[in-house]
Amino acid sequence: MIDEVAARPMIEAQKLVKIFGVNPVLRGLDLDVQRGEFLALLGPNGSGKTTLLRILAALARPTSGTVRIGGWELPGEADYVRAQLGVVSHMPLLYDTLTAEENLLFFARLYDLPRGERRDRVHTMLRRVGLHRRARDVVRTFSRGMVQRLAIARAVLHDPAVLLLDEPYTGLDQDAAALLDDLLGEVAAAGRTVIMTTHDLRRGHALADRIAILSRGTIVYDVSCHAVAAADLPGLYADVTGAVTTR
Amino acid sequence: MSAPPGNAHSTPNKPSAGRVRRPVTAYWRAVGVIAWKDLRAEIRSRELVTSMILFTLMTVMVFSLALELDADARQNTVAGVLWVTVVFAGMLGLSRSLAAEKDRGSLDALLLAPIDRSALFFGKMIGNLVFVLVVAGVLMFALTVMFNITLIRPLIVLFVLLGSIGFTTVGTLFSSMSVHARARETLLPILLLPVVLPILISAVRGSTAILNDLPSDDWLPWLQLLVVADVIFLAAGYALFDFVVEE
Amino acid sequence: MAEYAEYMILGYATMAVILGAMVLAMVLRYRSLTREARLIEQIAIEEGLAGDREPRPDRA
Amino acid sequence: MTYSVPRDRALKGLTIAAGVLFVLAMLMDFFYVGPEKTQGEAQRIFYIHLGSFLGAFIAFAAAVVAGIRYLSSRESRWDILGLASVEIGLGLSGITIITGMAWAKPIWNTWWTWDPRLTSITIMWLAYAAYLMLRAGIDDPERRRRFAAVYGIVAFASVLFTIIIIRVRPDTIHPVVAGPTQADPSGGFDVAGRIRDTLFFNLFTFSVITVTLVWHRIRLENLAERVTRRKLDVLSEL
Repeated sequence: MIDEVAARPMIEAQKLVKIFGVNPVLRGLDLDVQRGEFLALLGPNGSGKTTLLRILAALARPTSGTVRIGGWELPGEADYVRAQLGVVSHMPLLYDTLTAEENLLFFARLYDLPRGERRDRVHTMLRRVGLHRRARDVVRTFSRGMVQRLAIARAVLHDPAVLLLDEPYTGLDQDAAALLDDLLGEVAAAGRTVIMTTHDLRRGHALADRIAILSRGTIVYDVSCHAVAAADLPGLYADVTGAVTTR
Repeated sequence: MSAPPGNAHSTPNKPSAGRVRRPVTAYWRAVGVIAWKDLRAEIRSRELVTSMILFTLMTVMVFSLALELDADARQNTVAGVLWVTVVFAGMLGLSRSLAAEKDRGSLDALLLAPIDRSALFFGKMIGNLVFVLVVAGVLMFALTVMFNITLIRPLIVLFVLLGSIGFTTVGTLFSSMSVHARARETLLPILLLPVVLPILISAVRGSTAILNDLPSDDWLPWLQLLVVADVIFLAAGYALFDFVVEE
Repeated sequence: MAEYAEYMILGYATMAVILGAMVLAMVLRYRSLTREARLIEQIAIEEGLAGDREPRPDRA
Repeated sequence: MTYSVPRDRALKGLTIAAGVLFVLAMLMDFFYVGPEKTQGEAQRIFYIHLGSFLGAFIAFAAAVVAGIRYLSSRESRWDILGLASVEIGLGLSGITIITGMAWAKPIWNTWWTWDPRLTSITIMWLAYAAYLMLRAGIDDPERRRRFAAVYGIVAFASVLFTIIIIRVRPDTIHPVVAGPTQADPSGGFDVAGRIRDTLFFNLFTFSVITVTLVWHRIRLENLAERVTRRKLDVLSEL
């Protein structure tokens, strides 16, 4: 039974269309991500990356098309999907008038973690992202890097099977980015399925198993990282998106 | 972190056999967690309640100056003063609490969680209700002193409670809509006042009848109307909130 | 008895005004829309665009 | 969505019927029934006061149905029905308010009294004016339709209170047509036969007028959408 279930991709999106007002943001996009696969999603601004992630995260409904995550269908079985989904987005999704510990405790309760485990789960996570000394400080006093690390701690707090990261590296300084690298490395090693959108081709290629390029609402390039050298990614990216945009 | 994904809580994949219990946080716990978070964030920052209370005291001053009346005329207007102030202070609180949540983007964090949308609605509503009741409490005390009419009586408290519940229910539903509008501060009163006026009238007429020690068949119909209104608006909030927050 | 007549006239007059205004507003908007539609069709023809010929906008 | 010929003809027939009924109703109001003994001529306003209120009630009820159907089916035609019925309902309830005031003057010799019935009609009018403000305030079309549907449903509660409040509040000085009133505890319709006929005819006429106006408004909105869509296609191809 396990292999039959395991064979099925963790994330399946078919013919996703999303139209805001009159302009189409997603134009019939198909995407499958296998269990435990780390997909780096590249693409210029306005190509629909964030919209795609919001649809996969059950935060937005597609105008048409179907989405299944972990075998659960959206939007009907959204609750099952939400229970196993961790999201890091542009916005920190944290409460700046609460302390780091209070924030994580709130999400631990919201995600219904077993009562006994909550406190030490929160503390292990804070230690893992290097914020245990600032546990009692209000998030408003945190730097951009610290907020991002806390956001990642929140995203993996309930041990989700799927992680959606929307440009997690934006605004991070060098060592915060380095810390984020091994955090994501560890997350990938734990067998989670990850989709990360980024503008950083080199870092995307280094971290991910597979690279996909999104342009004007559809996936225009999709290949495993082994099949393409990091060096010629920029050139390739330019033709695929450049070719499209300069017409 | 090293724990393999898909612990008991988040199922790795849709088990083919049988329905899994909906992994949704218990309804009332979700409501409690959200309301508790709003209150704790507010106790920490205290900006919302202080601005509402200052607004209330200033309004009471204005009314007491404007209504330099003899005793029995005051008897008939004090309930009106109470409710006009509660409504406007309440609207101040409503638009700030929802707007802050939306601007900070933390509304997404709540929409991501595996909880019923209506639990989110009632959590938010109860948070707002507490702020409104705090204002009403301060107000009743201030008015008792300024107008030297004993406002703090069981029946008046009942009317204040029922009126605040109705007002906050509709207020929370409408402020989650007006927060998306361009002129959100001006749109909320326009949307809210006409629909909430029947509650306001029932509460004022009922309270005044009690203050004048009239027999029960003078204020009982207003109490019944208030209860009916609360039930209708609670049901509407329960059924419609999902459509408001869905994208 | 008759002296109340002026209120009756006032009432009926307002009704007539409001109903008339509602109908008039719709007719005027309808006219401007059909004019606009005809204008667009001309532009379409002048530009020689394929654009399918919209069925003649229906009369009230 | 162009209209098939039969529906075209049906609307034309309905429009003519509405016009004829309206003229007949007016004739009845003035000639078929004599001035009422106590209120004199002013009593005639009563027919259109109640007729327009019934029309508005039907329109706002249609807006609730439209809201519920839109939220479940997400078809924009329900949203257009909602918009059309609220606009027509606003016009009609405007007539109800002003005729109410015109009627109040001779009987209670004041243009406006804070009588619950008059107040709640005005509250209802303001609630639906807010519906249009909400639509104007939201840019994203899909969200605007959703919010309008939600608000259209909740605002109907204020319509219900317009009717409930007269039952709950004995001190209302607004005479109750059906049901027990101060002056005539036995309730029911004891008004003279002619008045009753005229009243029912007016109620029927205003209902037909409401349906006709709403239907025309829907066609107007459909035309407007078709024209804008056509304009976008043509201009984008230039």
